[in-house]
Parts: sequence; structure tokens; C-alpha cells
Amino acid sequence: MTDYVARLEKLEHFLIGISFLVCVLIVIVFVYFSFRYKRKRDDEKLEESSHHNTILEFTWSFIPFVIFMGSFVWGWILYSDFRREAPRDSLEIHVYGQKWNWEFVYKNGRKTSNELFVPVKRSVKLIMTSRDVIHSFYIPTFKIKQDVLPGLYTSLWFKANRKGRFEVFCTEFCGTGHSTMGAKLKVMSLEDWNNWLKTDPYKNLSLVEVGQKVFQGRCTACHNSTKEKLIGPGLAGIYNTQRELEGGMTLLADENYLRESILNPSAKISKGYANQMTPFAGLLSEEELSGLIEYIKSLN
Amino acid sequence: MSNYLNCKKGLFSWLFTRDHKRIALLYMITVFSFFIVGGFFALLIRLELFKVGETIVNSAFYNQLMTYHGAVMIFMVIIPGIPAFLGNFVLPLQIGAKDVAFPTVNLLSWYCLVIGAFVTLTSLFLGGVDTGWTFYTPYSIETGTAVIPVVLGAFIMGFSSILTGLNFIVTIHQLRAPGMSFFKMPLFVWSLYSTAIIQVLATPVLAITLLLLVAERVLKVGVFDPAMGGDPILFQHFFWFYSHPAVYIMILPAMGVISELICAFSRKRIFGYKALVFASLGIAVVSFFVWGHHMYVSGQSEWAGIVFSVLTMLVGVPTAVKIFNWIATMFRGSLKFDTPFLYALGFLFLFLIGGVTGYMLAVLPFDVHVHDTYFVVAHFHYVMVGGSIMGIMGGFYYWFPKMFGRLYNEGMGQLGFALIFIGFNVTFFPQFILGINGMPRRYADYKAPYEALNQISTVGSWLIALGFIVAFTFLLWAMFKGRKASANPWGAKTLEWQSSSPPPHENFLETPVVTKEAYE
Amino acid sequence: MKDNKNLAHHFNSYKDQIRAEKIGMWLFLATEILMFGGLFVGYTIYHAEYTKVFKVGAEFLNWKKGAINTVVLLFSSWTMVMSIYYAQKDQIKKCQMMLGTTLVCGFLFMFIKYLEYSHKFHEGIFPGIYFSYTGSAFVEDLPLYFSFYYLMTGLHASHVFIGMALIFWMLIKTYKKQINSSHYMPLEYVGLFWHLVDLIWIFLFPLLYLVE
Amino acid sequence: MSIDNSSFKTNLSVLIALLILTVITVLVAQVDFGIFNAFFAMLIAGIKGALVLMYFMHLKYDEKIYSLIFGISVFFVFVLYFFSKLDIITRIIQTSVL
Repeated sequence: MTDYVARLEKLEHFLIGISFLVCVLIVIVFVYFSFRYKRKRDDEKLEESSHHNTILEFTWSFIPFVIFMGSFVWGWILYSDFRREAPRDSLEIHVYGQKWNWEFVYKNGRKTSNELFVPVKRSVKLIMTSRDVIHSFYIPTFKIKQDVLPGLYTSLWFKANRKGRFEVFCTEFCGTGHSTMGAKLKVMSLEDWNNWLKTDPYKNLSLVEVGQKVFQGRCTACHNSTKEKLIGPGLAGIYNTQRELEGGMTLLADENYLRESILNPSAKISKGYANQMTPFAGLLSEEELSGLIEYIKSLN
Repeated sequence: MSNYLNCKKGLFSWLFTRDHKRIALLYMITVFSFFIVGGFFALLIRLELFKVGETIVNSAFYNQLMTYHGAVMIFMVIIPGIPAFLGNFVLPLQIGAKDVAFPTVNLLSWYCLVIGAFVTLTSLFLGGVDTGWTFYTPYSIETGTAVIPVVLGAFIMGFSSILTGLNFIVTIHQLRAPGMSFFKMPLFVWSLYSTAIIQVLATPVLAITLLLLVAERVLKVGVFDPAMGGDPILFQHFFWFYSHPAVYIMILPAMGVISELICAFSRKRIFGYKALVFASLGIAVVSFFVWGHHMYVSGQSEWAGIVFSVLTMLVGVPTAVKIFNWIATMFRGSLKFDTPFLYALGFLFLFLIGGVTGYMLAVLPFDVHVHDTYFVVAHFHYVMVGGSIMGIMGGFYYWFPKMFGRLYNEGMGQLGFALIFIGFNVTFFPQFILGINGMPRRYADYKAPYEALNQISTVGSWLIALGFIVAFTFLLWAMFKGRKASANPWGAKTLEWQSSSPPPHENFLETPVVTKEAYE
Repeated sequence: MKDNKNLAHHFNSYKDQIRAEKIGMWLFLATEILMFGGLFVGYTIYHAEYTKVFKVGAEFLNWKKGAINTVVLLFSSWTMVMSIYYAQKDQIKKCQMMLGTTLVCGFLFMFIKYLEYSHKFHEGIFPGIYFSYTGSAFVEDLPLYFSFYYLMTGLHASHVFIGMALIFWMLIKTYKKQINSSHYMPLEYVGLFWHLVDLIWIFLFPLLYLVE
Repeated sequence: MSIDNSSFKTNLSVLIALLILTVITVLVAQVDFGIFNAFFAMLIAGIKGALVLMYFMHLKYDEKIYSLIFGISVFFVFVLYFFSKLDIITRIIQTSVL
């Protein structure tokens, strides 16, 4: 996958190997003792044996100490490699975590959600921050992980050696939709990637189709396109109906209501739902916003 | 004959008792009740994870389940489990004292636990809480769930822990029987002493952290909220400054119990007494310098990670020493495989696995990979259940005749152990593999490739439940109907066995005078 | 001393009991120090990060009131010591007088604290989101300084209050003739607590009022 | 009993010393010593604290165990400070090159 993974796997094999070995040795000893020294008669006499032996005790403190320190140093070397600054020619991509999806912003302004496209054999640096609570960006196949915090940039870099699709998980508990907050990492050839970067995702799409695309990227962690309730309400049949709000007020779900509920959801909370949606103010273009509203209308 | 159980009658003689033995039994009832509650949450969690997709509970409810499972098991079961229940009963007996130093404070500490638990559990009726037991900011500031009662409850239970620790330190300093110097004390007493140091020194920092969190929610003071200039990582520092030593509050007394069990059932003096004493104290002290190993990927600096990693490795040494010394004690002993000793051996095996995986987790890049995955979940349960719960159960079986003057059913005790031990490994060993394969923890749902191992794990949880049902049923039966026990059914050497079973109101009819070394 | 009525049943001698109680009391003080320590650590870290903001914040405070409060608390500590001194000499009247003065000092402290708080509230300086001061001296992150100000002085004031309640209890004890030269230890423990409250204020005062 | 050592006179002189030190703190705060401002403020507070501990709280006369308990608690406050600060300082150094 990456050079780092290959090096880490060596360390992993060592750790698992030595742990397994130590466990087996110790278990053999105490299982052997268990059989060898089982009490046969209730009044049996014990052979005299010492209850203290400085040399022995020093040895079995010192050997683990050496193993521990050796492992630490090995880990340290690899870790500083993992944490060191990304190579200067790295491709930089901004990553935003929010409840509960990932948004990726490329240098040319192209944005994707829940799908990260990178070229193969090129180091990629992710500059990450969160829009709400702490998330954690984890690519299991590459064995790297970094928490994503609000108000602070953290970074992660990798260089994929082969093409493919890999999972990304959020590993810092971030609320109801935590377990659905995944993304796909797509590693493609440089040529494909350059072509992909230039495409306009909304080219030749109707407004409703634009909305559907945005919906699938940003909304599906909490909202269904049917009437079924997930974390938030299902969006089918919402438009132009009376919505009951927390506090007893009811109002008509018109375009303005939908717009406000997307941009500043905490303003009006539907009855029976918690106030936990991250505001989309400033995160969607006017085209995307109109598209979303048209898409919601089309679900009726 | 008059003993502490029958010397006074009526509910109030129990609720207002200041006898450490009766308070211990009050703790026993609370701790095991909450253990059943927490275990029930655990079973629901495993049941939900049996299949991919939403099966019995939705993700919002799942998150509450995992929060309550963690909070109940940690704050209400394992932390008071050994020190406050077994320790309360055994500590004064083992040092030849009539009671702990401050009997009223001891009772107060139990009330703190009960009130704190009550406050925590009121949140269940206020919509529940879903932050996880770690209450990480800013999520715990933002979530609309009932964080405040849980946090206040934990705060009050913290006082329970502080008061118990304080009481034990003073008791050990002031109330030892004539002739019992510090280095003649049984190792269980030493482990309680080390635990008490942590309880007194670490818990206040948790208290202030939780108070800050309450202030954060009520007033939005911004100390841990990046939106107002605060630093969320500082919360993690404060939290783990307590919570890392807290895992040693949970494991150190269990180690003490194991020392007692291995001596008693090997009929030998402990091997390397002083090494074990200093290992306990060493673990207690070093545990304060290693908390950052929970934060390798939190955004903590690289150097902090490295420093914490090397310090964490240092904890491994005294832990390894303990394991070697226990096994050396068995050498040329006369081993009797009664239930308590089986639990001790179970502890050795499970703690060994928990220990080596802990060492693996201390290695920085490996932790970066498996941090917040099921590998950590498995490691934690191997140490906490495989360690602490094995310690509680082993100790409970061991001191059961002393507590109630009756013997438990040996066959059923062993059956219970076998089910728990096998069930435990079936449940948690697959989780190591899940973790290495990258399954994150606290997930209400997971990807299809993880399903098979999750199903094995869930089946294991049923075995554990069955094991505890067997164990508890027959212990409960034995409490009232078991055969009468003699004063010293195991032939153990420590002082508590010199008193009758059950002991009289003030423990010893005549204050014992100690002339021998520990376990001699 | 074997038949001292204050000797609990499980101690061998009154001397043992006093030592146990004193160790217990000091351990309790240690927990208090660690609890306040958390706040001090937080304060110090943010002070280094937001030095300028904290300086602006400190200028809002009235160091004269802080200084008066310091003097009041120091004086009350002394009267507390003297009350024990007189209790040891069985001069209960003087002991009561000293305790009474301590209590009055506690009230005085709280009163000045009240003046300070109400002055702040008047300016719109409330803790956290209720912070509504928009005057000319406002700088970004100023609420953070006042969060610490209110948390630290608030927690301290709650301790002063608890201390006052304990002193009041001791005063009652002296009237019930439960305090005398052979049994004055409760007074001693309350004194330790009161001195700790004083000790914390000794550090709070320069940190909050005089920082640069 | 140990407390008898602390006579009326000692206590009074400690009080006076404390009051004088308070005046000094306030005066020192008016003068600008640059980076030493905080140092002087904490130094004086430290002296005052030591006086209260030694004389009012009798640590000077009592058994060493009480001083030990106090010392340990302060030490662990420093542990909390040290490692948190270690992280924050090195984090700032790192993030500035990000």
C-alpha cells in the first residue's frame, strides 16, 4: 500500500511475535507447575525453597526492560517518520470533518464529499480541521490516523503505491451518526486524476440532479429520501406541509423554511428531533442550495 | 456465638452501621447490583452488533448503551469493587485492627457512591447521555443529552473514592497490630495502600475537570471550547491525568488479591515480597506520568507522545516482575485447585494477554494504527475484566467463608469459573483481530467483512452471562444455606483467618501480636 | 488518657487517634490542593497563551479591593490561630472572641467579594456566554479571562463559605463547653482548613489582580 | 503538645510579616521588571505561603509526615502542569511550520 505500511508491518510482526512467544513460555511454565506441584495429600510436607533471589529477580526485571526500550526506540523511529513533515512536492488537499461526513477541497476549488480522489505514487498531504466536534481520520489499510479538531489544523500524509478503493473511518466518537461517518479513498493514475480534477461535477445536470448529487454526498448520514426517519426527518413529503416545531408552533415548510433549515438548522427545530445538525451556511454554493431545495420538492 | 452479622438486627442497624464489615457487605450489594445493570447493557451492545445493520436498537440508543455500560462499570463497579468492598472487609482484619480509622467517613463514602449513582442514573429519565464515559469536549458541550447529571454523579462518586482512599491510608498508618511493621503487612494491604495514594491524588483533578465541564455546559465558559479560545486537548490531559491512574485503581487491588490467593493455595511464602511491594508502589507513582499514551493521535505534539511512550514502557517492568514472582511462588508449592485459585490462574492468563497487548499499544506507530479500534477495546477488557473482575470474583470466593461463615459449592464455583473464562476469551479475543483489521470502536454499525468475528464475540458474551448467573446463584444460595465454615478453611497464614468465621463485632477477641514475617 | 470520652473505641490511645485524624485532615487538604491545582494549571497555561488578553482582564479588577481582602483573610488566619492558642490555655472567653472575629472577617471578605462581583455584573461582565461587556477596553477572548476569574474566585468563595459554617459550628461547640485544653482538636482541624483557604487566596491575589 | 511552641509573640510577628509582604507585592506590581514581574509576584506569594504553612499550620513543629503529604500534593500539581505544558509548547513549535 505505502512504504510506511511495509515498515510498520515489520514492527507489528516483531511485536506480535515476541508477545506470543513470551505468553506461550509463561503459560507453559505455570501450566507445568500446576501439574507438577498439585497437592496430593492434604498434609504433604513442602521441600524447603527460597523466597527471595536477587540475581534472578534482577534478571527478569532487566530483560523485559531491554525489550521494552528496544521496542520503544523502534517505534520512535517509525513514528517520527510518520509525523515528519510531508515532502515539499506533496499534493495538498483540505479535509473538513463535520457531523457526519467528510468534505475534501482540492487546490483548484473542486470539492467532493465522502470521496477522496488522489493520484498514485504521489505524496498527498491532508490538512484537516473540523467544523464542529472532534473527529478522527483513519485509513485502516494505510494504518494511519489523526484526530481532526475544531479550531486547529492537524495533518496526515501518505503516498499510495497502488491504485484501488480504500475505506476511511471516523474513529473519534462524534455523536449519533459516528458509525456512518466514513469515506472512500480512491487512488487513481495521475492521468485519470488530472482529467477527473478538471471535470465539472454539475455539467449538463438539471437543478434537481445537482440537488440529488449534493444530497447523496452531504445529507444521507442523517436524512432519507423517503419518509423514514433516520437521525433527522425523512425528506419525502416535507415540502408544503405543516411542520410542528419544538415548543408547539407550526409553520408551512416552504422554500424559505427549507433554506433556513439547511443554512441555520438550530433556528427552528422540528418536534421530536435533537438540535445536532451542523449549519451549512457558507458551505454550499447558491446553485447547490437551490438544487437541494428543488430535489427535496421533487421527493413529494 | 455472637458475630458481626447477628449482633444487631433490623434494616437500620445495616443502613447506619459503622462496622467496616457491614459496610463492606453494603458495598457488595451495590457493586454487584450495578455489575448486573452494566452487564445487561453490555449484552444489549453485543446483541446489536450480532449482525450488520440496525437490528434491535438505533444508533442514538446504542451510543447511550455504550456510555452507560462504560460509566456504570467503571465508576460504580470496578473502582469501588475491590478497595471498597473486599478492601473494607479484609484490610482491618489483615492488619489486626478493630475497624478502619474513620468508621463514619467510611459509611459516608458508601452513601456518596449510592447518591452519586442515583444522580447519574436519573439522566436515564432525562433522555440519557451519549458522550461515552470519557466526556470528550467539545462533543460533551454540544450534545443535547443529559450530560450534567452524569457528570455530577461521577463527581459525587469521586468523593466516595477519595474518602475510601483517605481512610485506608490513615488506617494502615495508625491501626496496625502490635509488631506488624510496614514490611510485615500482607501484599493485599500494600496494594490497597498504593491504590489509596492514587485515589487521593488523582480523583480531585477529575473533580475539577468535571466541574469545569458543568460550567462549560451551563455558562459556556470556553475553557475547553475552541470556539471561545479554549483547548479541547487540554481537557483530555486533565481527564487522563485522573483516568489513567484510575485504571491502576482498578487493577492494583486485584493484583493484591492474586498475591493472597497464590500464597494461600500454594501453601508458600510469597516469592520476592519486597519486590512485589515496590512494584505496587512503583506502578502507583509511575501511573501519574504516562497518561498521554491515550492521546497519541489526539493532536498532542510529537514530543509529548514520545515522552509518554518511553514512560509507559517503564510501567511494564514492575508489572512483569509481579507476574514472574507469582509464578515463582507456585514453584515447589503444594497447589490446590479450588475456585479462588482457578480465578487466580485465570487472572494470570488473561492479565498476561492484557499486559503484552498493553505493551504493544505503548509502541507509538502501532498505537496510531489501532487507537480507538477494537484492539483497544479488547486490551482494556482483558485488563479490566480479565484482571479486576477475576480479582473480585477470586477474592470473593476466597473470603466468602470469612464473610458469611459458610462454604460455597465447590463444583458449581468451578463450573461458573469455566464458563466465565471460556466465554471471556471467546468474546474478546476475536476483538483483537477486528481491531488489527481496523474496526473502530463505539460503532453502532460496521462493514460486512467484520461480521463473522462479531458474531463469535456475541456468542461469547452469552457464555459469560451464563457463567455469572451460575456463580451468583450458587453464591447467593451458599450465603444462607451453605455448609458451616471453619475459622481457616484454606490453611492461610494472614491475620484475618485467626479470627472466627464470621468474625465478632470488633474483629478479634484479643488483639493479635505479630512476630512473624508476612505469609510465614 | 485511656478513659478519655473523646477516644473512639478502635484506637489504643488518644494520641494515636489525634495522629490519625491529623493525617486524614492533611490528606484531605492535599485533595483540595490538587483540585485547585487543576484550575491553577489551566490558568497558567492560558495565561501564557493569551498574555495580552489576561493583562487587559486584570486591569478590569480593582486591586485595592483584592489587597483589602488579602489583609482581611490574613488577619482572620491569625485570629484563628489565636483562638486555638486560647483554647489550649482554657481561656474560652478569649477563644470565642477570636473565633467571632474570624467569622466577621469571613463576612467582610464575602461582602467585598459581593461588591466586586456586582460591580462587574453592572458593567456586563458575566461569565461565559452571558458576557455582554462591549466597552472600549474589549479585546477578543476577554471572556476567557473572566471565566477563570469567576471559576477561581467562585470556587474559593464557596470554600470561604464552608469555612465560615465550620467556624460557626466551633463557636457553638465552645458555648456547649465541648472545647477545652484537653480537647481542642476540632478547632485545630477547622483552623487547618481555614488556613488552606487563606493560602489559596495568597496565590490567587497576585495571579488574578496583579498579572502583567 | 507540639502547638505550645507557637507562642503569642511568634504568631503576631508572622502576621505582621505577612501584612508587610502584602504591601510589598502591591508595590512591586507597580514597578515594571519585564519578564521578572511574574517571578517576583510568585516569589513573594511563595514566602507568604511558606509562613502560613510553617507557623499557622504548624508544619515547622509537627511531624514530617504532614509536610510530606503537602509536598506530594504540590508535586503532582506540577506533574499535571509539566506534561500539559510540554505538549502545548512543542505543539506550537510544530504547528507553526505546518
